[in-house]
Amino acid sequence: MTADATPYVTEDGRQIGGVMMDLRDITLRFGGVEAIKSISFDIREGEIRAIIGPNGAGKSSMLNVISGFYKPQEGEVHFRGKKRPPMRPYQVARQGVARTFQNIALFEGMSVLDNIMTGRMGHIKSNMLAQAIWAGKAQREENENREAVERIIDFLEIQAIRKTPVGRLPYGLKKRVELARALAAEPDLLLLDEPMAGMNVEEKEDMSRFILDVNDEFGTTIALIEHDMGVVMDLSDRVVVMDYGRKIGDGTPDEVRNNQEVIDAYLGVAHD
Amino acid sequence: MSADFLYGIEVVLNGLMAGVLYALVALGFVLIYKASGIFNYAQGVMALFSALTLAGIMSGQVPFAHLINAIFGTDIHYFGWNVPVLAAIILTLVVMVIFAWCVQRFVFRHLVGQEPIILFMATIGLAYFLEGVGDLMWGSDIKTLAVGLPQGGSLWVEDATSGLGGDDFYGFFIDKLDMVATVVAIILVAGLIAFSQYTKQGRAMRAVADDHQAALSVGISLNFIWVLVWSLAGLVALVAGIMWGAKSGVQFSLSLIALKALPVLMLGGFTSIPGAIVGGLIIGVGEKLFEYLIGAPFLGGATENWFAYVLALLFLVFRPQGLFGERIIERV
Amino acid sequence: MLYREAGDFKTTYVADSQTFPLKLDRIGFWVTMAVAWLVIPFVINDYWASSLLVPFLIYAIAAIGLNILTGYCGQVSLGTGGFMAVGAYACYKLMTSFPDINIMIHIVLAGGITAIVGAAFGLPSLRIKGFYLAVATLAAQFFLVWLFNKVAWFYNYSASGQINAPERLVAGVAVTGPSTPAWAQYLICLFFVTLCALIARNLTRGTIGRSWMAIRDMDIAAEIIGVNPLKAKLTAFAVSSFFVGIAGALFFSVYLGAVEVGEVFGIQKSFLVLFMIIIGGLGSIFGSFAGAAFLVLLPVALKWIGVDVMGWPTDLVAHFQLVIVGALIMFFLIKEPHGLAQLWRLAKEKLRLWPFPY
Amino acid sequence: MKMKKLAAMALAGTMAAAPAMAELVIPDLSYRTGPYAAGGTPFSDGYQDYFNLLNARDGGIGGEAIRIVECETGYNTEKGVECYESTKGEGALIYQPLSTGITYQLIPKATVDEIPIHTMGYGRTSAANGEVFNWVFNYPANYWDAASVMVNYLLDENGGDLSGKSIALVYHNSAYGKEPIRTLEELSAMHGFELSQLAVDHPGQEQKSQWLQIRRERPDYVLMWGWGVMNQVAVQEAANIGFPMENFIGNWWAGAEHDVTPAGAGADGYKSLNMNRVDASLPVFDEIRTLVHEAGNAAGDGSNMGSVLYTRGMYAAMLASEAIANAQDIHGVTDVTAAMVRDGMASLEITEARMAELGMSQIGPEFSVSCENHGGSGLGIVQQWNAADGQWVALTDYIAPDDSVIDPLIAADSAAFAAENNIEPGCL
Repeated sequence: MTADATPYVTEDGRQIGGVMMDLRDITLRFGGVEAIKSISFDIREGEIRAIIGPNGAGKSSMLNVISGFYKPQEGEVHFRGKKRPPMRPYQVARQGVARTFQNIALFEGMSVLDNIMTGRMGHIKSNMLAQAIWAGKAQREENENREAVERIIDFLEIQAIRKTPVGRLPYGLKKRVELARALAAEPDLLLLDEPMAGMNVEEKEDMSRFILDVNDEFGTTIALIEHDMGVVMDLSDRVVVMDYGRKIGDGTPDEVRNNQEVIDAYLGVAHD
Repeated sequence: MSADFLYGIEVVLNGLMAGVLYALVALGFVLIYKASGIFNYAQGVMALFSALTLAGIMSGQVPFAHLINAIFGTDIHYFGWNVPVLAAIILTLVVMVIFAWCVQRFVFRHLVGQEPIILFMATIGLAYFLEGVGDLMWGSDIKTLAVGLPQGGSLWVEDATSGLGGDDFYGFFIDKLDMVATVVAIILVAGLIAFSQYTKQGRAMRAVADDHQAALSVGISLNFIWVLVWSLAGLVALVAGIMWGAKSGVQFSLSLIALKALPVLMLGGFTSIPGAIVGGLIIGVGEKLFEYLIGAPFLGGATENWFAYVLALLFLVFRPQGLFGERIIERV
Repeated sequence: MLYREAGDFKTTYVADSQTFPLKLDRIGFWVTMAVAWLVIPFVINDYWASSLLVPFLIYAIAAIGLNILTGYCGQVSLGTGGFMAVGAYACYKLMTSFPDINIMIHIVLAGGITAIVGAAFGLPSLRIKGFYLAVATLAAQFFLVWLFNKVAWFYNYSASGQINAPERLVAGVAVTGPSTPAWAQYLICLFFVTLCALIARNLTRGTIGRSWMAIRDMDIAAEIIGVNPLKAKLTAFAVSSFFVGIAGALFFSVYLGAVEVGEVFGIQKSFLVLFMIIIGGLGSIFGSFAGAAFLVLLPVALKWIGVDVMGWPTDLVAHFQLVIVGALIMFFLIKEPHGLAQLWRLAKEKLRLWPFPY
Repeated sequence: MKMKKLAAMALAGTMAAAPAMAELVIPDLSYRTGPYAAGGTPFSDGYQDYFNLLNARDGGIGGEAIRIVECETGYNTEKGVECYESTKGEGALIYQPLSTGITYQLIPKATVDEIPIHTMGYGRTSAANGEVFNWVFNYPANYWDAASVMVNYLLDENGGDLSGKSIALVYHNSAYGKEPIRTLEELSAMHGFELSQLAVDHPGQEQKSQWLQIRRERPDYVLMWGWGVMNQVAVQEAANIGFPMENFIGNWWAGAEHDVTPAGAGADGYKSLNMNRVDASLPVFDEIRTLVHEAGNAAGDGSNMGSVLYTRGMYAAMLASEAIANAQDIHGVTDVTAAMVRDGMASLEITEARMAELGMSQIGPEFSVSCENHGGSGLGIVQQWNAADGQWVALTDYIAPDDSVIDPLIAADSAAFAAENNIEPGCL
């Protein structure tokens, strides 16, 4: 099914392009434990791709492979048609891959504004000397970045907490700030690791709206892990299902919903 | 066998003995760090303070004599009695337990749940405080510790081994004090292990080290455990203070032995008792052997202080989890 | 309501990211600068210069340097003494090798040399973290001191092994050597403090500062969102060592004039500067000043009270000094664990509300 | 009530601190705390007690009362500078900095401020050249003298011939410890003994490597330039390896009671240099006991009277007071200034007759100071520790150093200093 990668337009008018990221036969081991067993799937430009599966299925590990934090023992990652050489995570990030984390990984000692500004690390050109003097180019650049960040702050409706230290924020807002930080990078591919975990229904609705808006307005490709099936089915264009490190399903929400293996995994049929 | 080779072995043997002494100091750090996550900068000063107290009690010194004399114009210095060694050691331990209780009651009880760096800083304050109190209580002159430890090279070992080499070889030199220190260290470690395995308090201590919350939830009093570990650290400090003080007399510089323990901790890890022992031995042998083979002949000597750290550093660069640490898997 | 922020609006991002967003703070800052630059030089005497202000200013530079590394980038270092020694010996070699070049340039170059050495010793930080790194930096401390003591080239083969700062002039006035007037000593240190604080402030509020703080708060996440940890850590080591090196150069050339490495730049110095930033406040430029003031001025003040006012024996006062400093450290921590800078912030917050607490 | 008492104390304190007219101000930069307190306390006690004795017995010097200003340095250079700056304004007449680090600080400062410094057997050796160091005096002897005196003593022990002998130098790895190396190298070439050097890093608690090396190489003699805890550990380790203690000689900062007592009986026979004789029966001690201690004016607790460093401190005070008296004679005024005291020091003459008159016969060598020579005669005695009696026993009379070796070294080093600092050598 990955072979067919012709661009098309969805019902709601979004543009889905060709394959942006292609993961081929990824295998990841920790010591003797195989966390991911020879998994292949692709992510297409402009789509919302969901990865689902029970706890311990290897979903977060998969995101970590995509963002370059884990190095798979086998398999290849192709990004924009080219095989990705071994890279440090920050280099991956600078190629236009941004993400959020399952257990919020904000910089607790910094203000909301500074956290989001950190997301723009890849957009800074001025060198250290210029920054030390704080005039001319460095300051201009700082202001441009600040304007970009302010747009995101407006977009996510967190103007009031700009200067607040992140440590003092409630959980839901932290999740939103983390999204803002990822967006600040203006990524092509946005990875969201359980963006709605621990949220109430209203917060989930807000977050879903933000995700759709991001995809819609900026044309950002999104890959997300989520447990709430309703959300996943509503949001995503295609879904990958993982269980015990294997891929057990891949397709549109409807296809996945009717996949027997997926049903077994979720109903807890015993493994042999 | 050539004399040079035999002397090399002698250096290794003495390095091992020195390593035991380093490990003794490191042990105190490990005990506290394991149970409470506090990097206790004051451990060296505790060794000094406990040894000062022991020497002071033994010679019947009046505590705070100088202060009392300055305020009241009196001229008192000694009670005029000598306390036997064993009684003095027990009294010193009582003082160290009181000290542990005070530390817990007045300082760390108010700092529960703070970041490690803040706890570390509190121990800096504690070190200043204790150093000042030690000086005020017992004065700053050098005290001789006559606890009856043997000194000097073991003639028996020397005679028994002098035939191994040629005329240039005089037999192995092993300091009797070092031998005693080794035995004491073994007893101490065995005792600590037995204590933590077979007593209720010891098991509670280990539970706390594993998980504060879980320990609390099964009804272990953290306060009690922390007083206990600080007391044990006081005991270890006293032993280290006696062993080092036997060599140099009890004096201010005793607090600097903490510096000898730091590379050991790096190597062995802050949370592992076997790590402290093995780390101590590796550092002891490593620095002595380097001085013997390279430092003294080629670099002008006095290389031990920095080489201990460089050795630990090199080790960590290749094995960041330390000697007995488990492989670190990073997660986000 | 003397101290307030209501009505103090910002209309540009430049104004919003300035050092002192509040008007009253700005006024306070400029008054302090005016006093420091325009009043003190005219009233300073030898005692105030050599016993209090010059050491305070130099320690403040070192503390700013270490605070960048430890407070902003989260890399605990105990090599400060060794790096100060690099600055001092670099300055000495430059002073004696190129006597015609202005000492100010030598001091900056000494900082640059220290930055290179510091970055080299920062390499293990890529593998080693936390307290383990702190102990690893001790390797730098002990090795550097041993090196400067051992290799005679560093002290120009002098019989004593000490290095002595020859007299050097800036604008016709001696700033090193024995005949330096107190005000010149003070002003050159003040110049470098101002410069360093400014640079530190600019770096920490900009991109590079954010990358340091990101590494400090969560290094793995920082790398995943695009912070290059190698660059962030090494620049932190380099910038930190640059300041520490300047502090060492000033410590030797302007303040003491003669230095023996083991005694002046020993491990005690590393600990002292670390204590300063912890007590002052990690991650705060103001805290670096507060911590330096606390540990330089408090002992002198206590001594003055004990010996000159109360007339107690000097040794008792010295012992009490330790007890009081130690007790104060613990007391402050229990009251406010984040250092004097945080205490100051809280005091200001109280002031904002004063006299109506609700 | 409490407040009142404190205020009264504070008031009394300020009044006492206010400078009274016409008194001789002598700062005492003591170190009664820190790692070297055991050495600093007795020295300071002796230094102060002697001035207190002069106040009590003679009403000061030449009728002017002496005021001692004690300042605690903890042997720390920065605190020493603070002490200097805080005391010099009170009209300080002479400084005894007592630490190598502080000495190097004060040499340029005091030269500019025109206050004489007396560094008795420590500090900068080439300060013996008075033409370069006008304000610095290091009589009666310096480190290079000490090295030479040791070798001369050994020569004497060996019938004037040291060729083929091996001598090891165990030294504190610092500027202080490295002082004798150049002199010993010269002497080794001259007398044909083999010199090996063993550095001990600060603080010196762990010396196993060095003493195992000594045990392997079995040098005939071990000389030591030690300080602080290094001394106690070295004596202990030497005893441990069974090195013959009578062949182990420390310099004069490694030869006090507290350096040997921790090693107990093992230290018996250990030798050290001294620049002053230790003799508890000197009449001056009786006077101090009755006029100072019993009057309640003792600087310390009185327990260390007559000890090596107490005696040395008292000796230093005697040299200072003699210089002040000399200055009063020269200038014909009793209320002398620091510059006048310098003149008094530059023409000081210490004779046996004068020492006997002061109740401290033979305490130091006879010597005279001149404008050119600030170093005195450089004589030293060798003393030996008797552990059973707990006493240092003088073994020799004052031994002279080999000036033909030392003088050129001093000339070279002081010339280098003069060149570096643009000093035109000459008398004031």
